[in-house]
Amino acid sequence: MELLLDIALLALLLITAISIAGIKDLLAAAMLAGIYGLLSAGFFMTMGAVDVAFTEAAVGAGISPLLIVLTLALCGRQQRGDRQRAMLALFLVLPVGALLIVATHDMPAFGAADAPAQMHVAPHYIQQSMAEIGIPNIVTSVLASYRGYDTFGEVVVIFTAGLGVLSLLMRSQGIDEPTVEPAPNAQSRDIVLRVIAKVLIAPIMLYALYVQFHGEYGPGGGFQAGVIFAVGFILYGLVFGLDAVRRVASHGLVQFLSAVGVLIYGSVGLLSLASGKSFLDYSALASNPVSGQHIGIIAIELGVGITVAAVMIMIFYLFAAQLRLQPRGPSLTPDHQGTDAGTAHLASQQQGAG
Amino acid sequence: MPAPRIWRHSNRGPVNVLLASHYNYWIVIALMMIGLYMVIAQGNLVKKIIGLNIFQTSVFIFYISVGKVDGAGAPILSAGETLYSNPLPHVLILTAIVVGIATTALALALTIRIKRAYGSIEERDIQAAEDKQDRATPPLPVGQEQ
Amino acid sequence: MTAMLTATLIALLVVMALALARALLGPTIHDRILAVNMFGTKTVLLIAVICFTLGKPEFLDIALVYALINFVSVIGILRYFEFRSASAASESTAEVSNSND
Amino acid sequence: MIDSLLSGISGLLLGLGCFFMLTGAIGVLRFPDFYTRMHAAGVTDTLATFLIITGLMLTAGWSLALFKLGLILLFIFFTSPTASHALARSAQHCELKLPEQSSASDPRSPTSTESPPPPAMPTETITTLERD
Repeated sequence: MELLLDIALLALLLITAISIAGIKDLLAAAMLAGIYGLLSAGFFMTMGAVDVAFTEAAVGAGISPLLIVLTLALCGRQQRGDRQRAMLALFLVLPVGALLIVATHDMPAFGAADAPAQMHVAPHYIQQSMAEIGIPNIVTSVLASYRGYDTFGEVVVIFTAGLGVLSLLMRSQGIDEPTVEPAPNAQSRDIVLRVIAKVLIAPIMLYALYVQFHGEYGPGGGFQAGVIFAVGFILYGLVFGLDAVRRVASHGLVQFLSAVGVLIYGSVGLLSLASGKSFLDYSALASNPVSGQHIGIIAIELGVGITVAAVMIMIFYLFAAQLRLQPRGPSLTPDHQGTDAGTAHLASQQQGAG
Repeated sequence: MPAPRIWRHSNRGPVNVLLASHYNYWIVIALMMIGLYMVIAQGNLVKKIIGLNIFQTSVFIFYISVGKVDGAGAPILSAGETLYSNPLPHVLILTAIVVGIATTALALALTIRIKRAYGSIEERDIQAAEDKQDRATPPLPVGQEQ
Repeated sequence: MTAMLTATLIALLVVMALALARALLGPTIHDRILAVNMFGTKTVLLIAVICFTLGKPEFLDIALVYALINFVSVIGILRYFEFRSASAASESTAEVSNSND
Repeated sequence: MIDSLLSGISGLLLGLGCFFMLTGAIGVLRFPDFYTRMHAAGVTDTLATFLIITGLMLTAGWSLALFKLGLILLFIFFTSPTASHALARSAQHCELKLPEQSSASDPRSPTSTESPPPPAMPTETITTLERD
């Protein structure tokens, strides 16, 4: 059964990927990318990687297509083909692929229990984590405790990427012209959507909290919870407009929180450093090492959740605010566009000054 | 910790065994090559980013496939189960997915800025605009454009 | 019972393949969005059924998050697609018929 | 006794769900234009989901899984028709602008009867479409 699912899902993935490569309409490619995310999450599920499936569901199927569609709304959805380069690329890609396929002959068989990857640290994690960390979800104990330093790095990367997006898109997003608010009459009049969104947002937040604090016992944790939390805000912003959601969580607050999360994580590390253990060694946090681990994991998962949620919300704000700058859709003639954007930017600067 | 055994070659079997035991790797390579192809062949920046995402996902699938043990369950300890999949690839990929979306957002933000600056997200147009500018004026720092 | 679950899984895979076909063929973008939405619902069901075939009902959380995300992404895609076509239309219809094709 | 009855009913529900799901999918693939496809998808999506989830609920017994399945069911009951609604509405909205979508294959399509439709017209059709 598992094998059948594995083969079917991977075949569907391959078909999707090929058609993404072939399709000319970028918006259609974005749709297919959403399907691609759903499929790969289904694959992770059949592989027993529940935490990964959880994350991929939220990110690959939800946020990533949304961001791509947002970008396309700004940049136009047509692309031009280039026959010459396509041939060149094929010429490069096919031999590389053939070489890699030959190389797979030396790989251990799929699912082999005696493959090298299964030999070194994994048995230790599986056998000792209950005694050392005391929580059933091995993924969480590896993520938050054994490899806590690595995860800290990842959180910093997310924070930095958020900063990068901020610095790239911040300058031009100061203006607030409600008149240019994207299609205000199209969706906001839609009573069905408004009511359903209102009904759903509270359960989404509640669910995010559940995922955040249930991560030690089942699939879940800070990364997933952060994304789900952000999705709640994004839904609100989509239905009620960017201004409404900014009244709930202002731009400054979100920026502040994205730093607070990293700070929480780092200060847990410093705390354990101060009490004479090594950086991010949570056993220093309580008299009993195992309960110290518990406290440490809950604290850093909180930090991760806050940072991820804040960065995702911030990215959404920044991208959505770009649409206001561009009151018109992307026109076909590229040389007009530059001047338009220039005037819009000028206007934004004047607004900012005034 | 059990003594590490020497891993045996198990690919000497008949073709269908080879198919079952290497199918995942082949799909991973195909996906990876599609991603690479898109990055090289497509002039459109958004399409390139989608291609990068496909490439990235293929690596995720590879890691998860490597971590899979036949008949093993998800790495969440529960009573009465002894065999678990390798949790380490799951951890690496879980964080990589979230980092991946953050970097994708960064790339898309850059694309938006390029669109602002050059009026196009096609590589050729950007190159042409650059060339024109180079000929017209002494080179400006890019930040000055927008 | 297991046989029925297996049959459901296979039916789900077939339906997913059909939805994928519609997403590939779909002449208009709305057809594709429809296919994505359908695909998402089917993935929720697929995950739920997988949970039961594996005998691990505690992983149903994942199906729940799928249901949620799918909805939000469809709404988001519609919104920005709508924004784009609405704002483009306010310029001139002739131009739009080109740019939307 | 009760157990076998429950599993029988759940098998029946799963089978029915599969049937509806497949019909809907074939409809989505085969129907000629967007609105008919949406009809096929929108109707069967919710119904098939309901049947399959209920089938699973019967096998779950009294547990947390039952509660979670109930949540999923409730969620899909809210979101699936809403998504269909938003999609139909958006299609109506864009039909004025998308020439490719004037659904020439269907002569009874609301907008193809008059080529420059008055702006009040589409909103009317939305409501009638939604009531169906």
